[in-house]
Amino acid sequence: MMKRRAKRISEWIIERLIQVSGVLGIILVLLIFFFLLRNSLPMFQERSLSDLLLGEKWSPTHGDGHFGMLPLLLGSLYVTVGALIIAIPLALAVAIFVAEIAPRWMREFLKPAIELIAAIPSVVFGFLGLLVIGPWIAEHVEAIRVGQFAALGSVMLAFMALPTIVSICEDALHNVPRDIFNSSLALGATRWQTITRALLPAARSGIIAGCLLGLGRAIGETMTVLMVTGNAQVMPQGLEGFLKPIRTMTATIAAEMGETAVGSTHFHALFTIGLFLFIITFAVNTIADVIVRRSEKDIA
Amino acid sequence: MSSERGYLVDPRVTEKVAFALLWVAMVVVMLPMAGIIGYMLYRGASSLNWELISAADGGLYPAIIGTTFLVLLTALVAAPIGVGAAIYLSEYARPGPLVRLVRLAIINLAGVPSVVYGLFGLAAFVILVGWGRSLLAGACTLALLVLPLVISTAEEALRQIPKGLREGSLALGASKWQTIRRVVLPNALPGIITGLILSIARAAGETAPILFTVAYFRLSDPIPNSIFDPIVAMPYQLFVMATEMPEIPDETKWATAFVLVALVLGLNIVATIVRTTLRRRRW
Amino acid sequence: PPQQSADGVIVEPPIDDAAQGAGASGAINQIGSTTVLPIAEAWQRAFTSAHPEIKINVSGGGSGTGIKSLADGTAHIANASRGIKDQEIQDAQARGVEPVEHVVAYDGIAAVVHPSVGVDTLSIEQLSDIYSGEVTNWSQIGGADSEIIVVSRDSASGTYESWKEMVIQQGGEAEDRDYTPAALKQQSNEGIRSTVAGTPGAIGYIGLGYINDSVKVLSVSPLGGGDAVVPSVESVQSGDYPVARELYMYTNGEPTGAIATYFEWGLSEEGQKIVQEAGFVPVN
Amino acid sequence: MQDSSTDTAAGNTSDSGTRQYDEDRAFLNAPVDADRSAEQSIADHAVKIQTTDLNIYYGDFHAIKGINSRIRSNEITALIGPSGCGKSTYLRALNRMNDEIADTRTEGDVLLDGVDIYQPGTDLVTLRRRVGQVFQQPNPFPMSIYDNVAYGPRLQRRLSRAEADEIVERSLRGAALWDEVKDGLRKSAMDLSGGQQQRLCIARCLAVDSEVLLMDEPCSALDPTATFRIEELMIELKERMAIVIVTHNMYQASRVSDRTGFFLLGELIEFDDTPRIFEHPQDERTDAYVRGRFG
Amino acid sequence: MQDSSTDTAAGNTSDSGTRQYDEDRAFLNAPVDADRSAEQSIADHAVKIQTTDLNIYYGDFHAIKGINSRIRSNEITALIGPSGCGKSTYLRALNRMNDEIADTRTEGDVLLDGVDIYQPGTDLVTLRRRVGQVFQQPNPFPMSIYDNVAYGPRLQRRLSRAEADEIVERSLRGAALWDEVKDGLRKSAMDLSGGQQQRLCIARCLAVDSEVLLMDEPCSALDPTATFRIEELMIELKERMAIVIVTHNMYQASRVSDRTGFFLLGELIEFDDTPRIFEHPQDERTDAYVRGRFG
Ligand SMILES: Nc1ncnc2c1ncn2[C@@H]1O[C@H](COP(=O)(O)OP(=O)(O)OP(=O)(O)O)[C@@H](O)[C@H]1O
Ligand SMILES: Nc1ncnc2c1ncn2[C@@H]1O[C@H](COP(=O)(O)OP(=O)(O)OP(=O)(O)O)[C@@H](O)[C@H]1O
Ligand SMILES: [Mg+2]
Ligand SMILES: [Mg+2]
Repeated sequence: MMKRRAKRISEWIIERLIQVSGVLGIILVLLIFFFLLRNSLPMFQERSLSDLLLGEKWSPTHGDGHFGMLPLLLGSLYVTVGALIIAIPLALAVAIFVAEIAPRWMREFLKPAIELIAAIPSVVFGFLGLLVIGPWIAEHVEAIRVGQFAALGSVMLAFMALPTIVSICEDALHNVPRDIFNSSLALGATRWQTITRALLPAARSGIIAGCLLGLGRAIGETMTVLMVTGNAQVMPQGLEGFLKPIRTMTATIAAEMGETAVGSTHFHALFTIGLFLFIITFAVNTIADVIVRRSEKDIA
Repeated sequence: MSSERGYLVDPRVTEKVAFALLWVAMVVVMLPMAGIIGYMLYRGASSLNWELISAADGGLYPAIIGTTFLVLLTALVAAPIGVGAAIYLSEYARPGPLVRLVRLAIINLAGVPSVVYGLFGLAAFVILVGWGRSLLAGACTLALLVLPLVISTAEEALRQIPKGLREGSLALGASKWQTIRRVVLPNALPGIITGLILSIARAAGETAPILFTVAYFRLSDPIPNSIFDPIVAMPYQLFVMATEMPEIPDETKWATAFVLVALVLGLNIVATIVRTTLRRRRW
Repeated sequence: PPQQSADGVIVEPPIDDAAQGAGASGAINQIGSTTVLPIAEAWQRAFTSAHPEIKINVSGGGSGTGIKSLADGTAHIANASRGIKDQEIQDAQARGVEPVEHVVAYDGIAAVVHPSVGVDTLSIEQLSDIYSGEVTNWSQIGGADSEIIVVSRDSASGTYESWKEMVIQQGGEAEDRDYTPAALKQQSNEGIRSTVAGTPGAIGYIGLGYINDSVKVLSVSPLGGGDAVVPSVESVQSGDYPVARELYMYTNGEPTGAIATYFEWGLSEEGQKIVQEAGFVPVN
Repeated sequence: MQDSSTDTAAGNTSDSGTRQYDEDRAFLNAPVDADRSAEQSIADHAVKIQTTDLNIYYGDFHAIKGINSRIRSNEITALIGPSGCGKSTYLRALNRMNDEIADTRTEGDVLLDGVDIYQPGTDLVTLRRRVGQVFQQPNPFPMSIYDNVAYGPRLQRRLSRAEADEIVERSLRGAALWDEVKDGLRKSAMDLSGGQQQRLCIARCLAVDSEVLLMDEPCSALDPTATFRIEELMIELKERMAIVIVTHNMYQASRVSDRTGFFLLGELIEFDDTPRIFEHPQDERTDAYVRGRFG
Repeated sequence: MQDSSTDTAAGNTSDSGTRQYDEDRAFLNAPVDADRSAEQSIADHAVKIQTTDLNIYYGDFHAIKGINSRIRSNEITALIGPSGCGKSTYLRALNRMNDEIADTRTEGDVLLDGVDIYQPGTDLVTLRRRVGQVFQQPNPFPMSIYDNVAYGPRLQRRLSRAEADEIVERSLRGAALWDEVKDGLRKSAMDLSGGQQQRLCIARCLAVDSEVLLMDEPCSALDPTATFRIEELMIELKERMAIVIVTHNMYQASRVSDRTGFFLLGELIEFDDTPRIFEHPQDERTDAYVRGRFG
């Protein structure tokens, strides 16, 4: 009797622990947010939000420090948009290829191969960009004098985001009921017509979600951009900006955190960048999740 | 009659062109990818020799040791929490706003940039808790980073266990926890382990989160004596070599990159094999 | 005697009298400037082979990281290529740490350009113009018509600060001047050297020890005019070369025990010889 | 555009339809069966599809075993048989939808208007336009009702607005769905009820003027009312096409079909006029099956 | 350990079983039904389970509608009815397995030996040990045969080797599986045939001495021989427990059961002695269903 009661109590404890770890996810998100906020609040006391977001000069150690984050925001935007412009069409093409066109043996090889690419550490991409690709481009392309520029970051990021987008889009295509594919064929559509007119519309939400998650991945990527984009905190100008060095938010944190004194304005400024990054990716991921959920409902 | 076909090009021709373009896209993606990875493997493998690996000073040995300790401790921290959360989600949680919120949180955790994890680890573990740059601080930071991965793979493994087994156990008078411990968990173990291997691979390759929390460049004694020691980690080593260290020969850099990639890809391949061989079980 | 370390673990220091000798594992953690890193590394190698009982861990990360780690007790020695800031001293003192400065070497910072640049000599003022973005074409200062590509260290380095103070702000003459935002940022001397070497029209600055044939070294004339001086160990030691600075290591209070032994050795002839081999200028 | 169009639409279809077929057949790399039009004008119940020694394999599994059969125009042919006997496989052989399943092998001939659809070079696109299929689960595309119906014709050519309107209305009327949806053509097809979705799928087939309609258990997901509507529809539609329906519901088979085929383990045991199959089957296995289900 | 144990085992079970129950009932927060043992000794066919106005909802869906029924000891009760009528739901209400499904709501009473199992504080573990269940798909745990059988008892207490051996043998004999598996008790249960697996699942229930055995279409996955073995077994087992079986097979229901309940759309239309249900049903719906299936 006693033994049984002891067992009950230990079970009760275990089940409580499981519940706690279940909701730990929520707690963690809040904790991260809290720590970022706590460490960036002093920044907001010193500078107004518009100074931070719209200021065009980032030079934390000059005088009182200039903490305009616009160049960094634009830097992230350039690199990310560039990456998506490259990655999305290619990823869609690859997803369609893998889902509908590749012969079976090839599909069975391609899917894991693409997943493996996703596993390669970003520092390795940065290493390759810095040591091999960048110098090669600077040497062979007339318009580019320094092998560290925004578009190189975009290309590297595109390849890194590609697997994420491919695998989600491929799933989305794959989850479209086979009947829809077949009934389109039965109406006399070619396979390509079926893909573009029936399959893609049906998989639309999944595809959009995949692109959003790719976007999240690209914005948050750190080591690669730190190593290959040259890190000049300029305001990028027009299309030419892609061929010039640029500095992203993530790279700024990684490069400068080592220099700052704990508790200095600069330290808080870097946390503020982290806070903005967190908010941006939170929004992107939440939207993507809502869309995925809607697409699951659509298909069901 | 031909006017009835309002399309300039026969759809069959369009199809051929489109498919050809898809093949081209495929090649455009895969070829440079394969090329550059191949080049790296070639450079790395040809630079690699036993001396380079085993040398405590200037070799890869400290980084290999450090990364090993780091990822093992990471898995140790992440596993109970992650598996616990997965058990909660698959066995206890009833659908509702709370679960919805938990899932949203996990999805967002998966999307938080790794450098932000680094900031969090710096603020929370290094400074606030006062662990300093240490194995423990780094492992905790990485554990948070891989937590969503552990949770989702473990949950998937748990969901693969047929409902019939749970009901069979419950109908024999097992409590919920007994059912989980004796029937569900043992059978989900391979899937859970797969997830842990993938998490280890991920943790092994991450640089940004350990930048401020654990990594050192050169240690007299690469084997940490306690979890409060700093360690040398391979991705950080590679980063420093590429950007900060002048005199290190290219061979060492390539070899480091090679070992890192081989380690990460190797773990992934092992995980895939574990998953595919163990998935073929009959219930 | 047993000692309570920051994390509350009782540890037995490996060396007698090591009042502030070590972390939990009994090793000396040394962290900070990447400029000082080669010295620290070379010292570590030589010193630990002579004193195998003393463990030293060395890492880069930047001057700020080093001082921060000293303040929070996780490093015993902070390497810095710039002087400690007031804010940092306050922060350390608030945590009961009293930073003590040790000059371990001198360093000359050389301006280097791509070999194709037709300019051999620049004044501090001219360098200042270039780095603050006033001058953007070599033709403006007597070179060929070619855009100047400015390369600098990243702001996580003491060298970045030193160059700004001594060159861009002309030692205080032009306090409001700052780096042009267009400057390419590199994580290391080597990064600057290879970027400059590979980019026609580029200019950068690197420590004396990093000079090699791939780049052209400029002679620099001091503020207010005077003869241009080629950077070298001698010209730095003699004080003729205008862009030179001290390299520091900081400890918590006056060093004792193992750390004292380490400094004694490092500042001895043997240690300073290693400094010179690493491409820096010895203090004596 | 008004009510009268139901009749004219039906009239139009069979006229223009015939012309259309001849043209399309040019895509089948085979000589046109010269006799056909003469033949068709003589007998309403001309053979539309004929299979000779049809064998189908899934890998090693022999699913369809030497089937000889004739499907006639203007008739409804019902296929019955226990689960797994090969009804769906046979049906899909008639418009080569089996090609979409990896690892299938088909032997023997399937003649559509006398031309073998399995000969190399056959254009699947044209074939499937002529032999339409309605699936077991209603499967509208996730787009508007209008776009669903216009989908097929638009595959061929760019439609003017007026043309598309006309086709959509005609097809929806033909599928007895027009009155229910005419006020919400832009609504998503996913919001229709099951029965409405199934009729929409039929309308989709009508819009491409197919000559044969294959229906694989089209009513299994539907309630009795919806089933009844679709049975009515089939009887209406057979005036202008051949219909083949797979069903598990004996009542349905006996209600709507003119001829019935009984499949067992991949063989076509008996294929005859519906009343004979249900009242005086020749084969005892047919007898057992048909009785078992009737009770 | 030898042959003789079949008899003794059966004897033991009912003895020690009774004692065990009293103890366990302490966990049901309810007064022990004082009359029970007296009652049981008088009437072999005592009411074991009684439901009063049982209503079950899946969310908004009303799956079980006001069912009043009695399940008696030492009888086999068969539940029949068309698919989706609520048989499984009713069955699962008897050991509260519905609790495992999110979003269910149960109203009304279910009395087990006179005690309401739905009253708050009821101990599910004890309840389910008393009311065992065998599922449609045999679901042995992926462990050895031996461990499968010992699983239930081991949940309660640590068994000595000898005890475990004894329970395993007794249960396997009880489930008529002993002879087939006695030489390979350490083999994985997954390697048994479907029929053997199903009997193993029954043995698992016997090992925990359950008083009621719920079987939800236990033979639907089995071939005729295995089905026959299990029917034999049920008839043997009813000597010491109440058995409730859901089946789609009318022959099976009429062969093995003493009483039969006919469900339709969540209602219990008729519940009577089996011969009456199949020969003279009172309700015409029962009649139609029973005849339809017999043919
Ligand atoms: N893709 C496939 N691969 C392998 N075997 C298949 C495949 N599809 C069907 N079969 C097998 O071929 C046989 C005939 O299948 P088919 O779908 O034609 O049966 P059916 O008569 O339509 O049955 P139902 O009434 O259940 O729909 C079955 O035994 C089935 O198991
Ligand atoms: N988890 C559930 N959620 C919602 N509705 C359910 C659930 N399980 C069953 N139902 C519904 O409750 C009704 C009764 O289901 P139940 O499983 O009891 O039927 P059954 O008589 O056992 O049928 P079968 O003979 O097919 O097993 C059905 O209409 C079913 O759709
Ligand atoms: Mg079928
Ligand atoms: Mg059921």
